Amino acid sequence: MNTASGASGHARTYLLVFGTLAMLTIVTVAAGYVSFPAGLGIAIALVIATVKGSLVAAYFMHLLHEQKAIYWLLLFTLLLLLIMFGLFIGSALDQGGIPSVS
Amino acid sequence: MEQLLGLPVLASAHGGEIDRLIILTHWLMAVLLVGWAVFFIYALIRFRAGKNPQASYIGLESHYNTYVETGVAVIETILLIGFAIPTWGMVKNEFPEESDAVVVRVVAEQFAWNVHYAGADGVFGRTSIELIDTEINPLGLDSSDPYAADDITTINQLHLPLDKPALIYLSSKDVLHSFGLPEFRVKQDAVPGLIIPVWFVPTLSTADFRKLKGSETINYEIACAQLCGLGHYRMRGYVTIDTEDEYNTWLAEQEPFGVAGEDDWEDW
Amino acid sequence: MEMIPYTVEAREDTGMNNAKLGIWLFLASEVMLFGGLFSAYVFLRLGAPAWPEGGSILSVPIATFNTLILIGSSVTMVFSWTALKENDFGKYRLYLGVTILLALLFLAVKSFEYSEKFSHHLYPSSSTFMAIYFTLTGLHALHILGGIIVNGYFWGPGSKMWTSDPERFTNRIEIAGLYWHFVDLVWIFLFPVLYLL
Amino acid sequence: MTESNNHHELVFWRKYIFSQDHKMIGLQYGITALSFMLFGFSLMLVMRWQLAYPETPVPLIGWLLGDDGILLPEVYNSLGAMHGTIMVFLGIVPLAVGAAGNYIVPLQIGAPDMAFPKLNMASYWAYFIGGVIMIVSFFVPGGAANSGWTSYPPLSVIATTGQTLWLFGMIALITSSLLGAINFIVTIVQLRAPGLTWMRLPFFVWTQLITAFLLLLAFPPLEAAGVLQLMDRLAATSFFMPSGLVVSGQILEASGGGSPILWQHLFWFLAHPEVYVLILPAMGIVAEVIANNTRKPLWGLKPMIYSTIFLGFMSFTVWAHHMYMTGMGTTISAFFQTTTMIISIPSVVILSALFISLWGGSIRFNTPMLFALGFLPMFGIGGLTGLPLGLAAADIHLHDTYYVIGHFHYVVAPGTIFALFAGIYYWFPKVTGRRMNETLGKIHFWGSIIAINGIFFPMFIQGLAGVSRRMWDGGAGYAHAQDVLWGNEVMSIAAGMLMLFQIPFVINIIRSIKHGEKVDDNPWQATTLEWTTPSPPPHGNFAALPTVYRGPYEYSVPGRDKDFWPQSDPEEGA
Ligand code: HEA
Ligand code: HEA
Ligand code: CUA
Ligand SMILES: [Cu+2]
Repeated sequence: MNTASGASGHARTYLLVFGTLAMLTIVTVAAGYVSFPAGLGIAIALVIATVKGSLVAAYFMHLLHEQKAIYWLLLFTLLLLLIMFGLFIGSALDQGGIPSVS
Repeated sequence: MEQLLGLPVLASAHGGEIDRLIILTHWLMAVLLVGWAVFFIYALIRFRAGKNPQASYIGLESHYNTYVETGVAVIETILLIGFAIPTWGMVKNEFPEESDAVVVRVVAEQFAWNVHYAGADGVFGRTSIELIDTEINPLGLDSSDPYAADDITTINQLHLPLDKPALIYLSSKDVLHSFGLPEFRVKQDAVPGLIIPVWFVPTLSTADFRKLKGSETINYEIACAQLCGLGHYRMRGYVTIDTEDEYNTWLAEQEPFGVAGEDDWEDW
Repeated sequence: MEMIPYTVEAREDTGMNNAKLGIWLFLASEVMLFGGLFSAYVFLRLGAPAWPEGGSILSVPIATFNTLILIGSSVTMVFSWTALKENDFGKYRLYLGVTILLALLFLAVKSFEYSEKFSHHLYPSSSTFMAIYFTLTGLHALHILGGIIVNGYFWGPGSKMWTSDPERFTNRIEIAGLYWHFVDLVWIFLFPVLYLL
Repeated sequence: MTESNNHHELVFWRKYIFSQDHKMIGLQYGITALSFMLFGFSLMLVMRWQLAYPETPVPLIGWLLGDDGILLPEVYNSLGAMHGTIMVFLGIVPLAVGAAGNYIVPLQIGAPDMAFPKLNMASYWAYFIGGVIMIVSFFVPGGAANSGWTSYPPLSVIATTGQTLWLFGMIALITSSLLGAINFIVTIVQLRAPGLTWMRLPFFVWTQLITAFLLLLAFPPLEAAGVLQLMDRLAATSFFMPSGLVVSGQILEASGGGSPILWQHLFWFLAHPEVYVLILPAMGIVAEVIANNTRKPLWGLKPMIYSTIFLGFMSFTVWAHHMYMTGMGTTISAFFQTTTMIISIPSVVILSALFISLWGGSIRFNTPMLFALGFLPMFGIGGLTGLPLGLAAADIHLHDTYYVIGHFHYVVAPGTIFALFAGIYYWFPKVTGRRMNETLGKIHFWGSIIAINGIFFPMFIQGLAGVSRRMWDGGAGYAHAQDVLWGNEVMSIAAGMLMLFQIPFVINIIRSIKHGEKVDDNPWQATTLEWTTPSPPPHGNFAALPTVYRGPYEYSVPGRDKDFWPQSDPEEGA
């Protein structure tokens, strides 16, 4: 998919992605200084991180042009991650008993 | 089936439901096991190479197995929704009111069960880990707290009245233990850092239990069910179920805090 | 000796060569490793009576700087790979060299940050937050170190393969790149989680 | 591909020690794992002596235990923890995956080797190092890890040095498994011979594939947990340590704020999938042997494959059924009970298919087949006793009693171990060109199956009576255990007998390597690809890459004169 001629054409894309990532980093930090309500602040930070992560994966790791098998693998892994995450949180919330030491 | 399984004597109100679930599940298991075993042995004999030199490419042509598999799924669903989940909900959610119950704290440690009664005022005295002394104050009761003065503590001796809900606040000083009462069908891990409530209603007094077992000395026991170190095997407590009067008499006989309670440390 | 098929060329029905699938499998397991740690973090935080805001203990500017460094190293890493695609070995070496230097810079900044914390008597044992901070960033730093070793090998002795089997060598750099970007990606999540929330 | 065997002789250490040939690595795994199993079993015999005859000096090796040859409680705990760890991580998994998988999978899919031979070697050596660390840990002050194979904190965090080595050992073993898992998946996905479509893969290969996924994705969280516990032990963090602990009257110096439950989540997130790692390859072996010795196709191969995939996925969602007693609420427990019941269904499907496969067969009762048949009811008993454990309310009575010990030993010992024995007898001719002795094999089988039931059946009786596990005196101190205490001696004698009945096996293996009956390349008249190459297969496995034309178990196809039709036979159907 990436022929020698196509590669140099991609250089601009890569730089553009770099620019976006840098900018988003600044935005997250800046947002950190604004005092949003607690939940919103977390949400903003995580959404931006997800966007940045997706950019890295899509362009630097060429996920945009990857095989189906890799997509399935990653989707499956993310699903497991979600299961783990969700059930950990669920268990933490549904844990009987109260902390003994405050 | 009940005889066959050899469960311990049943001595609590909710235990019947647990036993029923165990018995039903074992019926399911027995039926499956016997069914498959008959099929298995029959197939092995009938289709041995000596008797059946030419195998069939197709094999079995019927869908009995689908019915069996569906049947297993259905029965499991019934066990789950009809029995297991409701029983769990009752044991874990429907706690008795503190006013209707005997409230006791049980604090596990390597390798003993500390039992703490609130005494006449019905309020537990304050405790602090700084005050803990294994010899004289294993719970770290604070003598400056007025509520603490009438508190009663014992080691490895849990007394409860008959037919009255017992509400136990379970915790641990050091590592994980598990508060297992086989005859009462109670088990709950004692998790350090958490206080976990446990409840049950004793329905068979120690006296009747002894009669049933034909022994003058036998006792209900607290069996630690979670590996907690080298003394795990001997981390044993005793439960005595008395009538309400006997129980109150016993309580009254106990020395309140400041004087060590009944002491049953295992010999070291 | 080389008789295992699909080391370089892609298998028709799967569309991949062996190493490509291998590295993605490895990255999937890494997702579960860091995912497990993230889950642990959330679990502990939910159970904690109070939790400090990262920025009040850690230095956000330093970490922002480090983030930019790491993102930059990702770009130079892709460029080193495209250079090989364009048959420009000199440019490849330059870009990979820069990648390695940036990674070293990242570690230098990190160790400065650590010694800062130590000098203020903040150790992993100080609090659950510090414990998580040191463990997560420490594990991440180990991954950076691993990347430096791999990239260093391909920059130096490993680059001999360019003359004998250029196609396979280019593949190797792509694989090394995938790993490197992943390390970058993990940091992208670590940064807000530890420093900003 | 025609000149695949380049015949320059490899020097000894390249050929036998640091080999990159999957067959040699498979054998290395096999020998190491069998030795560890023997070792793990020996630890258990020492423990069983103490359980049957509490506080009497242990015969033969008593002098090792110091003092008067009595097994002390702390040593008992060490041996128990190490028995579990060694059997699971150093015995069964390396034997089922590292040995059987490594040797057979490339052959069954018509590949010249594993996809990454160097990685394969690295995986073996990581395993070896892990094993060495575990053995060394017996000799540090305080002895080996003694907090159970589950290593629950806080106990494990305040435990002696052995626990630190246990953690390092585990990290080496996890690394080994991850490298192996990647290798297996890539090999199976990429190196299948032309024509070997997914539905033509032998069931054994399928089970190895799913197993590899379980290892790949479930192990990392345990690795994370291991790192956290190491931090707790070495850097005094408190990931698993809550505030305010008092150990032996002393306040524990720690920042606190951690949770012991967290470890259990991370541990069981691995350890439940791990138990399917223990059983899936075993099912694969049993399926191969049954198809071959009934001389007919497996009944319901497709449902079996789908069940295996489903089982693999579901195994990630049931882990907390090991944690019902930690104070779990109704909602989460209902979730885990439901998934636990769901996961039993695919097992029932696979088992049913194997049973029904017998119907209409022409059954040959040779040693591999006997072990494979033995597996079926034994796994049945083990699996069925998982059901009451999976229902939280019933588990209240059964949790952490010998019932649990009985449950999982039925699945792993007369289950997995028997399947592995079947595999060894079945593939021995492939590895050596010679067959193992049938008479010794039959003595081995009948002796083992009787003895092993003598060990594990009484455990259910003890468990139902409420006897706790991991007790040094086997419950002798408890009133409620008195009625079932007779079981301890019975089980121990049976365990000793089981050991005796392994002697014919060891003799058989050693003798057959040199003196076994010579056989041709396909002694069992089997259909799968591994039997189309010489025994033992040369470097590179196949003279020419095979092409596959049909499914894996085409036995007794109507209208053909031979009752087996190899997968790579190009002849058109009748
Ligand atoms: C290979 C290993 C293996 C396997 C396959 C299983 C399979 C299952 N396990 Fe088991 N389990 C362990 C290994 C295994 N387990 C271990 C090691 C532990 C203890 C760990 C520790 O605490 O140290 C444990 C503990 C354990 C617990 C925790 C108990 C406790 O601590 O209180 C639970 C609870 O749900 C459970 C449930 C199940 C279930 C529902 C299955 C199901 O998947 C079973 C499904 C199978 C069937 C339903 C059988 C179907 C067969 C037939 C129908 C045919 C019958 C035919 C004849 C008999 C002829 N297991
Ligand atoms: C795969 C796992 C596995 C296997 C196979 C076994 C096999 C056996 N186990 Fe084990 N066991 C565990 C995993 C396993 N165990 C675990 C996880 C625990 C819990 C630990 C804990 O509490 O933390 C446990 C605990 C445990 C206990 C409970 C201890 C206690 O709670 O105090 C007992 C008690 O009897 C026991 C007995 C046995 C016996 C008699 C065997 C026998 O079946 C052994 C049979 C072995 C063989 C038949 C070996 C044959 C091999 C050879 C002879 C090799 C030949 C060599 C060459 C050719 C070189 N085990
Ligand atoms: Cu306390 Cu076991
Ligand atoms: Cu499980």
